[in-house]
Amino acid sequence: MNSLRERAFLNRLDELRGTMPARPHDARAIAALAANPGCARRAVMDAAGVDKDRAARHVGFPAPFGQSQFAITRGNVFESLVKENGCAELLRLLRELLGLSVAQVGYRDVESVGSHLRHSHTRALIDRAAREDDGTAVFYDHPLFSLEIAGHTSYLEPDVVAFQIGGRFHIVEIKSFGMIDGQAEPDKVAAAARQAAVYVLALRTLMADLGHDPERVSHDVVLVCPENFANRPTAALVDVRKQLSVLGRQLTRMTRVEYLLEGLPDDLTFDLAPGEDGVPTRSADELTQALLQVPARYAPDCLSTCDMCMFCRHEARACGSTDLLGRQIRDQLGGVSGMHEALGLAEGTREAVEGQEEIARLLRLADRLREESLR
Amino acid sequence: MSDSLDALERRIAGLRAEVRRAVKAKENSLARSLRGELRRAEQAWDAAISSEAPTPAREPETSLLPIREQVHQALAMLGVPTSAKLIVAVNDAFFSRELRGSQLTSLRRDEERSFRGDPYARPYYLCAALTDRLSPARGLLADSTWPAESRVLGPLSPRVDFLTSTMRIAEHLARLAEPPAGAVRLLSRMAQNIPGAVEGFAPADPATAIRAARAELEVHRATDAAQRAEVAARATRQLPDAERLFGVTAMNTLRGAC
Amino acid sequence: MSALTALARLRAVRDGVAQRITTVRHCHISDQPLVLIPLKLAGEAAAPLAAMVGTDPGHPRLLVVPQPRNRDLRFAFAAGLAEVLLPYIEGFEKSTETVERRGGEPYERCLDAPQILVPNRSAASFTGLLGRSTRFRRAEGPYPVHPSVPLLGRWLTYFADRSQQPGSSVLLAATEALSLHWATGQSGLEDANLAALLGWIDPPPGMSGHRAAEEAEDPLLWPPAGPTTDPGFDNEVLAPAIRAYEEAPTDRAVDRVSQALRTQLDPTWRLMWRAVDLLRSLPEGSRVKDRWEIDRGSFTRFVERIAEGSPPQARRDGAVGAAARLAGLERARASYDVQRAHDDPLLMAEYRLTGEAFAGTVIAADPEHSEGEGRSRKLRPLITVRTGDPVRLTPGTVVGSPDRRGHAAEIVEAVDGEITLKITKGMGRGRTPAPGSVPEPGERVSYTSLIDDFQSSAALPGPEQTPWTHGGPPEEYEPGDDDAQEEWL
Amino acid sequence: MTPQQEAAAVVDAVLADLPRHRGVVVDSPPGAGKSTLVVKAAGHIAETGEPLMIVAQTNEQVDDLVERLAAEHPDLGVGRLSASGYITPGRILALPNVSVAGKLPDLGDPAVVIATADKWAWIGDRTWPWAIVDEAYQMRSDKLLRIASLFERSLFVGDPGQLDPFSIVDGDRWAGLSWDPVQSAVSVLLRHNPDLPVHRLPVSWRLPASAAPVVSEAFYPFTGFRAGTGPADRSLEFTVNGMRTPFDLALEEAAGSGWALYELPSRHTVRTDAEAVLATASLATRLLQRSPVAHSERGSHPVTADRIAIGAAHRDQVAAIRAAGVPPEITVDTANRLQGREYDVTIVLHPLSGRRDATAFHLESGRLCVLASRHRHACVVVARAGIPELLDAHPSAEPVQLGVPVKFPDGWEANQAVLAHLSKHRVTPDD
Repeated sequence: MNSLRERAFLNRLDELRGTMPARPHDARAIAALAANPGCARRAVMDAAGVDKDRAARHVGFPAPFGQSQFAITRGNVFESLVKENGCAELLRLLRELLGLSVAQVGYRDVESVGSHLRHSHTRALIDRAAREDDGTAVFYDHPLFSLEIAGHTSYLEPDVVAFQIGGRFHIVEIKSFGMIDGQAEPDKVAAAARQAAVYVLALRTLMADLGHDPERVSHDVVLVCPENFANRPTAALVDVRKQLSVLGRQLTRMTRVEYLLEGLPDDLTFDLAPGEDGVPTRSADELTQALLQVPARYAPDCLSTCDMCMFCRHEARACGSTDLLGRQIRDQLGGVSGMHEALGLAEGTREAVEGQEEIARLLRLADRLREESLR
Repeated sequence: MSDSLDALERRIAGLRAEVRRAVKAKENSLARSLRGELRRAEQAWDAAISSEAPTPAREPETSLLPIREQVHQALAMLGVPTSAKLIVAVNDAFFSRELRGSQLTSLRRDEERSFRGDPYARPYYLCAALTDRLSPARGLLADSTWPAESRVLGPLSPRVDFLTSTMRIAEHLARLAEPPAGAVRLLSRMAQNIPGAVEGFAPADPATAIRAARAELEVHRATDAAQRAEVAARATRQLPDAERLFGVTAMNTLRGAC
Repeated sequence: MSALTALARLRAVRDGVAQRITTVRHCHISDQPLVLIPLKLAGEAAAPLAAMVGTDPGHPRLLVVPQPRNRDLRFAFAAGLAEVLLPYIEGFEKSTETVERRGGEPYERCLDAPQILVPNRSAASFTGLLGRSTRFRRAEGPYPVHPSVPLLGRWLTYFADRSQQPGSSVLLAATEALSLHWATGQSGLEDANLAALLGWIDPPPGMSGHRAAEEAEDPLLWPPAGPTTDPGFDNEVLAPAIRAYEEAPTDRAVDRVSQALRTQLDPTWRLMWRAVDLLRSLPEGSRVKDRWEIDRGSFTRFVERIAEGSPPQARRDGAVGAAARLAGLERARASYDVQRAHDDPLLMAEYRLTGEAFAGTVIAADPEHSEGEGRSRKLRPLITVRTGDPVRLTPGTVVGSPDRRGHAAEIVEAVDGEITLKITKGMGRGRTPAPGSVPEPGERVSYTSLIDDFQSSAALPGPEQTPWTHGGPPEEYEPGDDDAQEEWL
Repeated sequence: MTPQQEAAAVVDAVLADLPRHRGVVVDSPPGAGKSTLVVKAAGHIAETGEPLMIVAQTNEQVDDLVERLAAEHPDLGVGRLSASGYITPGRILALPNVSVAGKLPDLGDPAVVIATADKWAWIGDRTWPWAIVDEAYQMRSDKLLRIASLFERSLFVGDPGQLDPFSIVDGDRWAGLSWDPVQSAVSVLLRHNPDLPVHRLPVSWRLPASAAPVVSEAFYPFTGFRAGTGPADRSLEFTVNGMRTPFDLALEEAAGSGWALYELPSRHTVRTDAEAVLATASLATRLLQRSPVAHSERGSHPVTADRIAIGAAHRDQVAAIRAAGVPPEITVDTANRLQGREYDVTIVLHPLSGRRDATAFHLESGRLCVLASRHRHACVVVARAGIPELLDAHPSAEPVQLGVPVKFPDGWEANQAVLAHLSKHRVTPDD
């Protein structure tokens, strides 16, 4: 993209977002970009940095997500357990897992410099560590990374520790779900791997920026979890190469959101500017209409990944889309996207248009067999 | 159960639902006021049920020693900057005193206020440990009477201090005729993170733990001492008295500004 | 997921009520099932919070852990659960039957077996985790527990393991059992919500399934069926109650926690029994009994295993154990699929749709047809069937019929909706076919290539003979102190 | 080094390693001379005078090997063990030095005994000093467990890029275990014996120069291979002129460049998309009508129906293509069943054609690898437009299991790579 076009594109995104500041992307949000990349509504809102949670609430479809304070507390307690006493537990694990030598125990808490300096301090520390092979510090706690996303710099504040061994950097991701007899819930590990990949990418970008070989950041991240049912931490290496390549694809895709904007009305905006009472000044109806301008690609999986899910589900139901029932059903129905249409074809009350002959035949047969078997 | 109790329970259930609805809609002020009402209703229920079947209230045992004395005692035993969590654990394990982590959160601030109001009026202050940027290290408490080198941190110091405190705990334990079970557990947990200090889940033997900790300590001691000396010298040179004890906090005022 | 199920879901959306996708019930429902609804503390792998359990819809037992982070309280909970579960299981151990078998010693088999019903798959997995966290405990030594706890652990592990066996009914997840028989107007993902699923299947009078399901998604109206509780409930109700218990562990504080948890469990308890009634109302498929018999056999073997004092189940399968289990699962999967299709014309319709089965009318029969000469002469009756189904079976394919057990045939020719078959099995040993064994013209028949032609696989080596390719013989399991001391916090 | 020398060097290294290790693994990309190696190694071992057992996965594979062994080593006694129900094909019955029996003692005492893994599992109480396991990557590790005690040393040969073994049941329970029974025999073997030598055959004799780099980059990104022949060594010629129909154009493109993408307009369809099925079948019919002749380093021969295969992902697609009218001698089959086979020309119904969403099944790299690597001369792929968009919209949220090595190549990337190449050889019905 040339710079003039890029500026126009970024301006357009700013207009879409309206007067609210861009919602920063944290690692979780970046990792979630891959959840449903075919959805234009989500892609546009994400690229523009719109607060989807707020938008969904304003139009009357709040996301059903919530976090239990027990889970939050558990997460915090476990993380501090891993890091307490100069990362004593972490040292034990890395000595077992990666053969960290006894001499390598250095620890630097980047956060202790105050957040405004954290990013430059992280840069300086990583640069020094990359230069001096036997840098005194091994662990860098609370580093602050940045990543460019659709023209905006997002700052990432991982709770992770970066550490180096033998000139290679690793990301340590601490999670409080249990690793029981060597296995953890695959969905949770996958989510952790996607997040860790964001940090690996950010650290690689930083290394490249500093003129070091980005490959010195390992694609093996160290996942630390409680062992079995106890609090005692245990660790496993997770290879995030696949997650890294997916992430790379999605970030490239973000800049291609441009073509999604073509054909959208010029005055389209998802502005959520609040009035004095903190409630957005625009009417919910207006925002709804604006949202509907960008097509969504709802799938039931969205119910666990996207803030807009209830809104889009409602839309899918209202317009009778087979998306409501899931990808598999949609797949079974070949090209037919409407529920009434599919039923009409099955029951013979609707003529198949060109290209529908086969699915119509199949559905008619299914309908006949069903009736016959239920008789 | 009386009618009023029934009504109260219905009211509590109703209020709980309303609170959850408000929280879900992120209507925070409404949720706050509803929560207030809910607590009042719950107290009323408590009161009502107490009048029906009074139960003697149990008061948790409290130590007579002021909190800062208790903390000081633990610090004196360990001799290195220590986190609130470990102070609580040591207190619990060796002195069977129930200290809570939350009681320690404002301790450092109170001490600093006292010091600034009337410097050196107390024989000791519970102060901060300083990072190499001379800011207070998060969550660590130290004793103002310690030499400057013990109150500052280099990159190796967290490990060195951990090994030192493990040794101190083991030494203390070895001196006791009947070591309290909690203290043995504390030492075992710490020793598990030191190579060769303990086997599997077995209870740690103080002598073995000391030997292992000392062995690893030898690896780090010289470098750590040099790094600490450098930071300590800088602190002594650059900082006024209060900052030397409590760290340079100017940056904190900038926090959140960006 | 077939076009047939897709169609049923579309109808469910239009009609506002779930549609049947089977004509019979394919799982066993006991006369006296035990319903178990476990709850766990959010953020923990397997910290039990509460359970509602029992066999009498009117009298559930509520077990509560007032402070789930307290180890002793957790084991007290486990002992409480054992108090309900173990007597229920033992009730089935006493009455047995003697089973004769060809070429082997007769053996004893329990006349009936326990059946545990949990709300959903997560609850079944949680049951397994609860088993894992209790079966290695010991009644003596460090951290002793009540002797019933390790036994409970082994049983919970047994049930959770067994529930992965296709066709087994000893532990059923209600949402799975219901979804097996009904298609709703929502996605499979949303069907995992028991209240929503039942809302579609059996909506309250005057309410559409869709409306009922939507209501069921409001955790204030319908608390989640667990094992995870609603975060709003955790933050606003449970956390203050647990904190109160922390500050003063009085009976009243326990009551407060119990009362809070009861509000979360009661609705699910009622849903579970509604699910039982709905499933009972379906006629049972003819092979359900056979599969329950296998379950009874499995139960009996585990009872014996415990009686013999064998060690608790290993943490993970060894090489030989894993291969054996895989073979068993594959065997069960294949025959479960076949049996269900043969039991149920609606499921058979799925195969007719894909051309792997057909139904039609016999238009010609040659019952005396034979092949070969002299001594090798074999009776091979021929029939021709006319069907409107899109048959995709090629000549030579071996087929069976759901209408006649033990009957086998081979496709000779399939042209223009007329299929000629050669019957190869099931017509008796005489020179002419046994009466009724060959379908007659005019008779309605169905055939499918889906047949239970399982061939048993060769024996596996003993674990002590595990070859070098698989790591060699494993070390023998010795229960050690480490197992018992493994923290449970 | 010439390709011949390069390949020979690897074979020599393999044979030299055999007596030194308990196991030797040879990775063989498509058409890299796996069977040749097996036959050669068999001869090599037989020379020592010690008995050898050979394990293959299917009866066809066993028969193919028996045939080749008998041809290459006419003096070698070969025993073919078979299960009940196996009907010995004529090509085996005709071989003089081959005996066939259901039980070991009935075979006499041949130098080489060969059977499927399933059959071997029933043989007990004898051990062989040597074994060769063919198609070892397609063999499930639980099968190896049943037969591993039969031999002392073994050569494992197979293609790591093809379809992994699978199970009809969920294998999550064993995820991460080094002996996971649903993993391939080779991965379990190597996890327990990481020091065993792994060789790689570097040259594909089957794939032409037009295909080897494409397949190598897409499916063997870390362990590439090259074609044994140059671009000039192979050509496909039509002896009957075409009529410049789109089918003709596609076939000519394939004949000229080794690849063609016959692209139908974008549309979401049922699996047995009639238009695509018809196009696939018509291309095959048209191909035969054009009386193709293949010229190669082995000389020239007419490409007859038995040298042509049609591949698809699902069985119902196979049935539909059959039903659409394909000459019966042409092989029409699923990727699973085309593994290890070789043809002059293949026509492939792309697994993602007409789909709106892809599943792990359709994205599995091994599936596309099998379909795109069966041909000696040319491959025609039939697909609806829109696959790049489908890939673009594909959500990636695959669960991750601890201790399970990440498998490469990634199906998504492999599909992209193949499509990118095919797009240069596109023919549409409107052309």
